[in-house]
Amino acid sequence: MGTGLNPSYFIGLSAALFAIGMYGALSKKNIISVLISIELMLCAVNINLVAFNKFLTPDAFLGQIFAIFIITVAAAEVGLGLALIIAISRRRETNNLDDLDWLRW
Amino acid sequence: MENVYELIAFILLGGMVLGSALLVVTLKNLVHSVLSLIVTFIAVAGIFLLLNADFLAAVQVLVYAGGVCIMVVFAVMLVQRTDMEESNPVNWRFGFATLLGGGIFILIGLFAARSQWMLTGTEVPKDTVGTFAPILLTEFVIPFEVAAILLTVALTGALLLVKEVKANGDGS
Amino acid sequence: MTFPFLTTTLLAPILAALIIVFIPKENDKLCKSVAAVGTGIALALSLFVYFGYDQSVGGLQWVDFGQPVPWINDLGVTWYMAVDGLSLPMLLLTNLIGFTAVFASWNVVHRVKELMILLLILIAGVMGTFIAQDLFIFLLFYEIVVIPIYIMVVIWGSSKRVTKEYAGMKLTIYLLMGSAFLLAGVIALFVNSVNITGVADMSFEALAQVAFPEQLQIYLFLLLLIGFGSLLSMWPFHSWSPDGYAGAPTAVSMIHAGILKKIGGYGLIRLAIVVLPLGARFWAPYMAVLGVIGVAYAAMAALAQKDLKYVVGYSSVSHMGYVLLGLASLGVIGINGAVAAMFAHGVMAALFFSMIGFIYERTHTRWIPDMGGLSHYTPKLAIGFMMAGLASLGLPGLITFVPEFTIFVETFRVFGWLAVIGIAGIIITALYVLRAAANTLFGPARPEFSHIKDLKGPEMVPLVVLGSVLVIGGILPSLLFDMIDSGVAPLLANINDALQIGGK
Amino acid sequence: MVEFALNHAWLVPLLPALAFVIIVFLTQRSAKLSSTVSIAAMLGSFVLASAIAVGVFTNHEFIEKSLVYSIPWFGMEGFTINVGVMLDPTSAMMLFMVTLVTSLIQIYSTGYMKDDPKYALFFSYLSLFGASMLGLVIASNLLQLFVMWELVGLCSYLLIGFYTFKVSAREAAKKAFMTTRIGDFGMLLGILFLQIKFGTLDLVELAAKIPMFEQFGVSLGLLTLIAILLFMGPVAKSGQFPLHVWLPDAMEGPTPVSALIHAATMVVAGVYLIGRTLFLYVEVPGAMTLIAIVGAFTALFAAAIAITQREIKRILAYSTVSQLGYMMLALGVGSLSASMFHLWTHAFFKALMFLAAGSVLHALHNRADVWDMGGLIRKMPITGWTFVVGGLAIAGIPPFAGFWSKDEILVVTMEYAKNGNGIGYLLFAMAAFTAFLTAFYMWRMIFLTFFGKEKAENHPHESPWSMTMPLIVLAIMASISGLIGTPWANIWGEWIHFGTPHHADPALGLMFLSVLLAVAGIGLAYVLYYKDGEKKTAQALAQKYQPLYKLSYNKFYIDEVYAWFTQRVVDASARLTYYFDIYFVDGIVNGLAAVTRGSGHGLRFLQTGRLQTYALVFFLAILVITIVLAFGPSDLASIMGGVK
Repeated sequence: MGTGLNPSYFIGLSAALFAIGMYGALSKKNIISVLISIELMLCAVNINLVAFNKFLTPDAFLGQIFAIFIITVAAAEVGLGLALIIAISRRRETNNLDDLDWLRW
Repeated sequence: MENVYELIAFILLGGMVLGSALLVVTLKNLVHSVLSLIVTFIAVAGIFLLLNADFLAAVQVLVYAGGVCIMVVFAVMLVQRTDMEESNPVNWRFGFATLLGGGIFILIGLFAARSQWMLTGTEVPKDTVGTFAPILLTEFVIPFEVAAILLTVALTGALLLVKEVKANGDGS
Repeated sequence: MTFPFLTTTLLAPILAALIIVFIPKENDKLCKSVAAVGTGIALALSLFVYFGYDQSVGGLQWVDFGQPVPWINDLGVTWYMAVDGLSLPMLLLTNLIGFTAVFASWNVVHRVKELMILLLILIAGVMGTFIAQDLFIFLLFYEIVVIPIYIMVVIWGSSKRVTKEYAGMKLTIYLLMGSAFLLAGVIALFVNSVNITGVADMSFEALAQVAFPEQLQIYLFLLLLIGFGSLLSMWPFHSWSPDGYAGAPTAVSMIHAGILKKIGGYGLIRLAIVVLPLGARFWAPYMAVLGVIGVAYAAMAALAQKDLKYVVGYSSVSHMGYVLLGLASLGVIGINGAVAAMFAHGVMAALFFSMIGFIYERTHTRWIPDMGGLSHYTPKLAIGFMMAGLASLGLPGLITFVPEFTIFVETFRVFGWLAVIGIAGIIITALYVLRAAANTLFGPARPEFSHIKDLKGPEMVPLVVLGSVLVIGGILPSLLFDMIDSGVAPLLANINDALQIGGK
Repeated sequence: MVEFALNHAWLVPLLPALAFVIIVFLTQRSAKLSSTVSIAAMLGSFVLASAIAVGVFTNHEFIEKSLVYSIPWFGMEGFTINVGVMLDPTSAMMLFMVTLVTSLIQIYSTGYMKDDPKYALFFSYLSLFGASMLGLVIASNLLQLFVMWELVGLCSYLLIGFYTFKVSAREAAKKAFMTTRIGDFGMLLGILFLQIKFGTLDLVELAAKIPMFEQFGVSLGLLTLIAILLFMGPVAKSGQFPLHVWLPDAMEGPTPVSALIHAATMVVAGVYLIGRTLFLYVEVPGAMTLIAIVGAFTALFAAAIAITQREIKRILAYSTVSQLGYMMLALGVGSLSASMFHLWTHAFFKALMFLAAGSVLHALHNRADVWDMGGLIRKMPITGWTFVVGGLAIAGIPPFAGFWSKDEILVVTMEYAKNGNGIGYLLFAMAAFTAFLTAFYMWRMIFLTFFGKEKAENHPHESPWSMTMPLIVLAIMASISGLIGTPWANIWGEWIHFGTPHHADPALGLMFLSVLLAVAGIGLAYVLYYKDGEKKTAQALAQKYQPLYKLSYNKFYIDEVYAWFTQRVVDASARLTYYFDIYFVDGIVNGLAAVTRGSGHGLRFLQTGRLQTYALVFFLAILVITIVLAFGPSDLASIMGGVK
């Protein structure tokens, strides 16, 4: 293993970013914050995909295309998610995710 | 020696990504979190550049750093009615979450470190947009169009959701 | 034969259901008429297919599109619609009952549109199980059947001993439980067939060629027996049947007792016995015992009933005992008899339930002691009821006798005195049927029923169609038997080979 | 014509069947048209049957070899059933008798049922019955015979319960069907045995195969069992003890039905069946003896009941049971000839008596108790005198028909005894005593009904010609139909027999005994019920032997025993089964459901609704699974499709 960058670096980076995002998604009270953390996790996935694209399938561009789609979906998700959050917080007067537990038994 | 520069760039950018991401999840003020999120996204765009994905880097900056973060800030402004200083607290799970996050990081890192890579050695074409635009519009045209429809529907739906609440007024 | 007649037959009710979706809710009459036309087309097509089948050639005919159309290649699933002498009577039965069930629901006023849509889906689902020659599609259609039934029982059903919700739930859960066993068996069957042959092929024909090891066959057969058996209301998995029928609306009772149960018997032959002959040989004596217990036990229980639908519910359990007995004989004669008995019982039970439905609509009771002397006001209804009753007790000249006799011939030879208990069931059957008929139809006319009207118009359709099938089938049993024999005999010939080779 | 009839004998049952269809689907609304169609069809059958009779009885070949032709009905490998026609002297005789009696009774019914609202329906039933009965007679296959057997049972059921508004009629119909069903169960088993062991149900083939039964792996014991099982059908259908109970109750039906079905035709189907399968019974002496004993006992038993009954039709019904016992006895001692002869004569005189009784009831508006009648012969001469003819015939006064046939039975029984069957003497004594009782109870009824003082409350009148004409025809037949079987010129025995023809010399001693018994019976009845105007002696006798009288009057409590059995045993075990079902079997089911529901209740607390908790568990699971797959045993990974 030379000094050149190999996928392990990027996987390590994306794993760290993913872990941070996951920590945020699990431990934050604020819904918006949770959404942001999810964005971080998606970003981590994107890094992974692009890295694999570079090192494994540079011709086919599969990784980048997937990343594009993920960004698209993420954008849609954020838009819709924020709309939902706004709607919910208007009705429920809260933005604490743990208060939104009316789907329990 | 190009490798060394790349490595240095990687360490700098990676440090930026992780540092700002940590700030995102630790800062008490939600607005500050969002601001450091922008830094994260830009740093990730830098990583993309490092990976010869210039188009993607541009998209990342445009969509995430530009669009998404602005939307989030607006949402924070619309939603947050109490003190902004304590707007980003953690709940009782943060201990578990830390352990779990650490576990996953260690696990994946272990895998990554132990992996033997068989690299193809070929390079990513220089003209990325020119290469993958045709792929996107031929082989992946159906997912592409579906994504377009999804976006349209999602944004229309978002509008509808927000609007309906207004129409119903605050009587609920 | 490349025109997909069978798929067309299948699509006719579905198309009708689609049309009904676009009919305004208030237009009951049109909904019913469209449903009647849809099922009528299916009936006409199935009659055409039935009489166009070449019995001298035998085997699978009327293959849609000329050959199986690949669908899911990895699982070897194909759209393989074809019929043989085993499927055809069941297909015809389905459409006979489907057609008449629409007319039996003619007087429903509550949510007619939804009822008709569900009914048509139900009919299409049942039909699909009988014409699919692919295991996967068979299961697919079988699952399609379950859901409409639950909704129909809960919305249009009636409560007596148990609530309709309980009845619907019981019915559904039993069906699903059966299908869970079935699914486990089928998956194991498929996986093992792939391991043995290396080729994924879900068609019944291909599966029948696979030589499964004997021990595996024994396990798998048990799974399939429980799965299909609970559908066939095999004792002791029968208790959904009386409650379910009592709770269900007329059309569902007709379809359920008439054809849905037959999927169990059909599956036992098509899948369990033909594919797993060694397992069948191992379990056959137990099947026979369960069949005999079912016959005698359900007949006795029917004798104690005071609710008409319960009488017929238990009686259908009892009759299915005969079917099981015939299947357990594993001989061509016995299985021929069992298939014919399924057809016969289907027609009979459908007629019975439709008549009970009409009685209930008129008198608002099914409680036998509350009735009496109905034949004075409703002679035609009484004729239908009596025909169904007499067919139930196996009167010669009606369709049920010859099948039963055929079953007896084979099972008496194979099982000896065990079969005698089953045959003794005909005495008890006669007793409960005649009691029910006597206390409902005959005796002094009751003034409280003087306002009720006899069958007329569309209500006559079940009586005319099913009644004439009862009589024609009774006088000319060869119409049915030649067809069944052309389907069963080749299947059984294969089994016998397998039993010879494996039967050391 | 004769040739045509012989080759198209299937038309005989088909014509009434067509009439049934026509009436049901077309002419139902018109009463007149319906009865016309029905009668025309039956007369057509009668003509055909006569032609067949001519054809058969002019060709001696038929004695040894019957004319059989058949077509396949249904079949499969190893199991084929043909339906067809089997003509021999016995069936030709039956065809003639059934069509004649049915035609007459249908004509009679146009008068008797005149004002009934279900007139057309009645005639459709009669047509269906005629079709089934004739189908039974010509059947060439046991299964075909069984089918028709059940169909006549159905018609009997429908016709007994014809007055659906009467609870008693409804119950009687049910009872008839159920009782015969029990017999049919045995018969079905017998048929199944024959099919399984001999591989055919064709009467001709069976007749060829059964004498060699040992070659088919059938032991004598099994064959006896088969014979007895098969005999259960006739026991029920022909009202033999202990399954005779339905026949007297069957009198709830309209009187023409009683005459047709429950006297002349259907009830003799059992006798006919045994006659048809006699080739089986001669192989098994044990079963034959049983038949003879059952027959003789039934004859005596029913006669003992008949002497105390009060309702006119019930007396006749028990008399029918008794006479059927005679026929069974004759079969049991091995004489097809005597049995069929009695069947033939009995059909005429019993139909005659029932129709005459119907005429009486018609006139008296259904007052059925013979003690309420008296002196009717003055107002109803035709009915009365034809009834007297019937009475003479059944009592056995020469030269009326009953004498010859009954005498024949006594002769063959005596011969049976002389051939070394000790029990034969007992049978003979029973038969002889029954003859005496028969004469007594029949003339008791005649004296009470037609002679003696007229009752003021009765306003009898003679019935219309449509009812009296059949009476006259039947009276003529009852008088002369026995003359073809006299011991001096036994044409009957020559044509209808089994094995070697019976060539007994005229047994004058027996004849004398028979006449003596008949005269004694009539004389006793005359003394008790005619001369003694107040019937004091009869009442005194009844008082003196109160227990015996009660036993006889209550039909030896057989019905009560059956009722007890049905209610206490059958119904109770039915209820037991049902409770077992809803509490035990269903209990298990509901119990399982309760367990499921309970565990659901317990598990629902895991459902907190907190999204992040779910996510936590989700990621934890991923972590654990990954660790297990990565560091666990390698086959674990391969199960889930992975490669390490």
